[in-house]
Amino acid sequence: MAITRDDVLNWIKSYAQAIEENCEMLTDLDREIGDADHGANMRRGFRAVLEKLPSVEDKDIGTILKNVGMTLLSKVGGAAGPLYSTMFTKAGMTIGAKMEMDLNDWAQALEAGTTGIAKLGKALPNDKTMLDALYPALNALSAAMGNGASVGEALQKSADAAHEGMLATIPLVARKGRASYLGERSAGHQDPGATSTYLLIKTAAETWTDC
Amino acid sequence: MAITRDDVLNWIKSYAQAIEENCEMLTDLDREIGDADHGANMRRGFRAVLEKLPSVEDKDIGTILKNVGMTLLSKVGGAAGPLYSTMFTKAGMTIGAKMEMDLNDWAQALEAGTTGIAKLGKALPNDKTMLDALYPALNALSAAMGNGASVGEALQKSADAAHEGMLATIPLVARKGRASYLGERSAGHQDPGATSTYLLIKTAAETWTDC
Amino acid sequence: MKKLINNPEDVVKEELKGIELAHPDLVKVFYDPDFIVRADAPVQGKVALVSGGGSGHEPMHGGFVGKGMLDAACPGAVFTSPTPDQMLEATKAVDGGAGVLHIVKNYTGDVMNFEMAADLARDEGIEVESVIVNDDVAVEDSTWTAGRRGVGLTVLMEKIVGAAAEEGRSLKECADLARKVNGQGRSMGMALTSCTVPHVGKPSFDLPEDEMEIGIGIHGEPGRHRIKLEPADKITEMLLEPVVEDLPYKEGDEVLLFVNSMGGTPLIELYIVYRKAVEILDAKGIKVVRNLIGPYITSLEMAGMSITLLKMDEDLKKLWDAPVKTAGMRWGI
Amino acid sequence: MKKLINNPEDVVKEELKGIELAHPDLVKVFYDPDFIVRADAPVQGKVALVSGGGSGHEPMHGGFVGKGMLDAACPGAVFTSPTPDQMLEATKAVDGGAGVLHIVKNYTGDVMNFEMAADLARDEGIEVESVIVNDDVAVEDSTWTAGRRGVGLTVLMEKIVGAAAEEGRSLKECADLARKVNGQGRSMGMALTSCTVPHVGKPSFDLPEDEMEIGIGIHGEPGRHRIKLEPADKITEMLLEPVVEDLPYKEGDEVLLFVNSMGGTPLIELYIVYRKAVEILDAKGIKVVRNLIGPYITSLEMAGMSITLLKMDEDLKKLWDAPVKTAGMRWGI
Ligand SMILES: Nc1ncnc2c1ncn2[C@@H]1O[C@H](COP(=O)(O)OP(=O)(O)O)[C@@H](O)[C@H]1O
Ligand SMILES: Nc1ncnc2c1ncn2[C@@H]1O[C@H](COP(=O)(O)OP(=O)(O)O)[C@@H](O)[C@H]1O
Ligand SMILES: [Mg+2]
Ligand SMILES: [Mg+2]
Ligand SMILES: [Mg+2]
Ligand SMILES: [Mg+2]
Repeated sequence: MAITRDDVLNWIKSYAQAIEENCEMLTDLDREIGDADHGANMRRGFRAVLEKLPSVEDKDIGTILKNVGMTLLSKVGGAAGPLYSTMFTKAGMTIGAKMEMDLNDWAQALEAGTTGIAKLGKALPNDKTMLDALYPALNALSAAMGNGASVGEALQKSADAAHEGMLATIPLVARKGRASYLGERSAGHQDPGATSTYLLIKTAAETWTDC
Repeated sequence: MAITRDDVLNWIKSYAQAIEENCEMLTDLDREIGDADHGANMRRGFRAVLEKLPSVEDKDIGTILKNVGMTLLSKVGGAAGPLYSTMFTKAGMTIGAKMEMDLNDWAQALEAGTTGIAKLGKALPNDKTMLDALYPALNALSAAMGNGASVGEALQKSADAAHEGMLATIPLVARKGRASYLGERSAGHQDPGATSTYLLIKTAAETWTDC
Repeated sequence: MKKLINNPEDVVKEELKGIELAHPDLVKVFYDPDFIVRADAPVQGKVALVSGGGSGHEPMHGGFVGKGMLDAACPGAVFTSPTPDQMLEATKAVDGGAGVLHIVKNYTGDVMNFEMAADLARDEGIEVESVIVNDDVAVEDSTWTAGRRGVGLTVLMEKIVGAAAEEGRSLKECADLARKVNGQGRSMGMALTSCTVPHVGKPSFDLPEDEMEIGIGIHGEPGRHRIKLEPADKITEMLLEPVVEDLPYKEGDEVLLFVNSMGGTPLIELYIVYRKAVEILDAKGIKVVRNLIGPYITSLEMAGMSITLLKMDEDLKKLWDAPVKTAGMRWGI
Repeated sequence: MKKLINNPEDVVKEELKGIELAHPDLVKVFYDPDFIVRADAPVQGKVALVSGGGSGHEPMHGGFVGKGMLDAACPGAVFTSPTPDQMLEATKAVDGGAGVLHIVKNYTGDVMNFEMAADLARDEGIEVESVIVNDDVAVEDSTWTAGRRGVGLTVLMEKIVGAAAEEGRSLKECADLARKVNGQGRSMGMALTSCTVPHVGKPSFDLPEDEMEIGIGIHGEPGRHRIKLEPADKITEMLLEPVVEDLPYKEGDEVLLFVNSMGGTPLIELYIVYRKAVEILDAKGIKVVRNLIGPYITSLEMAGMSITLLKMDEDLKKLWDAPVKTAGMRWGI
């Protein structure tokens, strides 16, 4: 019933791969309402993370996640860099020096990461940002945990909610980030950051389904 | 049997109109092997000539032609400017202060103009220039005159020869003017200057057919 | 994609190498993290100016490093804000003991990354002030949104505050001056064509042959609206009127008029626009006392232009005229 | 056609008006016939430099009028040589009693029109010398043809000879210096895209998305051959090798390396090319001692670039470094 350090490493690697596979799609979304670099930014960041991992994979989960955060900070740039960096750093700080964690740890980590993003980016729900995937994921996760769902089930609910949240960004008029410059023209397009965030929650659910 | 001053004025006006009508075609030819301005250059020049004409139309033929030449010199620019200017100026100087001319005068004027162009441009036959329309026109004209052809007939022969000369520029590799920079790539394209020159000879033949 | 590049991933590194080889008299270039500092940095006792942003806006910012302008520039990936480590190292490399001013264009990424860098630098004992440039009137100004973008005014701010720093003004004076410039400057831009980010390989937006984008930024983002092509005079009016009304600039005002190419628009067209802009301002009694015309803050090869007005006074005129020696802007030395 | 223009027929006049409004401190603009002279012309006792050519190459030549460079420039219609009356009036306006040097790019039209103008000016008692620039190695040099085009080297010649004239050298010395520069300079250019002449309204040539033209001039003419796109490093090699071989430039030579944008190619790409060019020259033992990088002699909005080498010596270096104050090139003042 525990998510081990190796599970966490596998999740990061599988997210890195999801980014490779969806790089063009993410950039295309950013082409529509941004500056056509979100996929490339995330890919640059997670390629660096993959290079970094071997040097920290014998460390605890908190240290690993904080190292991911630091790597993203110095490799990604743009809005996504500090935001994703904060997500991983705060999550790592929350989990701390553990070699394995339970669903509760994960929920707290995710919440800390989400709060970190909200503080740094000063965005509110429905501003058409990655938060619009994160908040639903968090809520669904704690609801499922309250209902006594299994780890796999709870993570799946959380991923489903992130997916819905991501799709729900489509009609929104952006108020934060680069898409906000488009005003009304930003409506009708899916937010790239919400999309990469959905992938993050989804790969966690897939990787940890049997934990 | 005489070409009057009014005939000369009509020829100039009809050439100006031919330039208007063929402006795009001439520019297109120049697009292929030059810098896409021959039609525009000639049009700018002959629009200015049409504005100039009223002030000299009560003068003799030589004066009128020299004025055309001066106007072209200050309005056309490029290679065509000095060359066409020389053509009209030399022709005007040759005809002199006459109020009407015969075919012989015209032949001498055309020869003087052609020689002027050859001297200024230092081009030889088959260099793929306006000379390749002019020399045949001149030769055909004097041949027809030697055979006792009528004014209309002789001018028509001269126009036909200019037409052939113009077409004969197509396979040539340019050695003078801008087309020469293309080297072998200039072959297969009709010379724009030879084309505007053909129109000059042709409008003369058409305008003076009954003189 | 038609570009004079090699591997799209290497564009920024190879550009930096070119700058390093071309201008050893003006700058030093550092790699990993990437940043450019003036050749004589740190200048002891002088406030240092650091700016930066995504690449693709050349000559900004790297071309503005040198005497009388920036002390350091941090280039990000194309159209992507640089990272805090670049900014931190640049800040440390140019600090001459009088403090460092960060000039930050108002983009979420730039602001967050520079904020982090400033925190880290302060943590290392360096006095840092930050100024945000947000001059783009095409974007509504509101506390609920990301706010206005920093565009053309950035160039003018870097020149003017650079001169002030050179003159020996304090960090606070430089920051106040920068805020004053920001308060008195406004811009708006338009695009005739899109641009292509190298690693993307296709245009950032598709624009039909008879349409243009009005109210664009400098990152190949689409603009506020898309309309049919108009003659240059009409376009000039469409950009200049909202700029004038926003501050507003008033009869009797003296201004610097900056007509900027987005990269692909040649000088011949900029002068046509400049001519019309002066005509419009003249009619309003606004006097153009200084100008800048050319590609200074670009979006790769995008065709289009932006117009910036900056209200001038004696101090700003003096600082504008002060000597500057950079690859992208040079006079007086 | 996507351009910031009004009526295509008015492009040059409106551009001139823009230049007149923008740079009253540098130049005076005359109309009908059109020409631009430096604000303090005629400079008594100084040899005057006059150049000119079709418009569409901005900043050349109008942007090079001013102290230390040209005394006058005659702009023709876009890509069309100006006319003798312009050149004559310009020559008269700048003659300061020490004679006038005509700098003429080797195009049939330019040469003929300038020849006529020189004759007319001499007829009015002005001493005139003419120098032909023909540096384009893409064209075979032969007495049977129009010969090589004058391209990038023109900019360098105008700067260097302008400095010599400012220094007080005689007409003969200036003309000899110009011929020396012409003898020591070579160029070659390429295009990624065509350009569109305003009154034509469509591109001068059609170039598929995966092809480029090698050996182009500056008038939107197609080049010597058309080939598939290559990386920047390879293209740089393809232009630089024939340039080096032509003079030839040899080990130990000191050169000025000029990487020029045809208008639509942004600075970021020029630096990538510059970097490779230096690498190639380094490997040959040819030392780059001066450089110029940017859009100085353009073909409207064409994407592409040209590379020019000029063999330098102490005199040329000194003249290159001498102060210049024009809209398009400025340093030292
Ligand atoms: N203030 C913000 N708060 C939260 N997320 C944001 C904010 N601004 C932007 N984002 C997210 O960042 C994404 C864009 O990231 P990216 O394209 O990499 O950076 P940039 O916008 O700097 O080019 C957006 O799609 C959005 O989800
Ligand atoms: N040396 C020359 N002698 C005779 N005719 C020439 C010469 N050079 C060019 N031409 C003619 O000029 C024509 C081009 O004229 P135009 O396009 O108006 O000038 P430019 O070549 O300067 O753009 C060519 O098609 C050719 O017929
Ligand atoms: Mg983006
Ligand atoms: Mg032509
Ligand atoms: Mg970005
Ligand atoms: Mg021409």
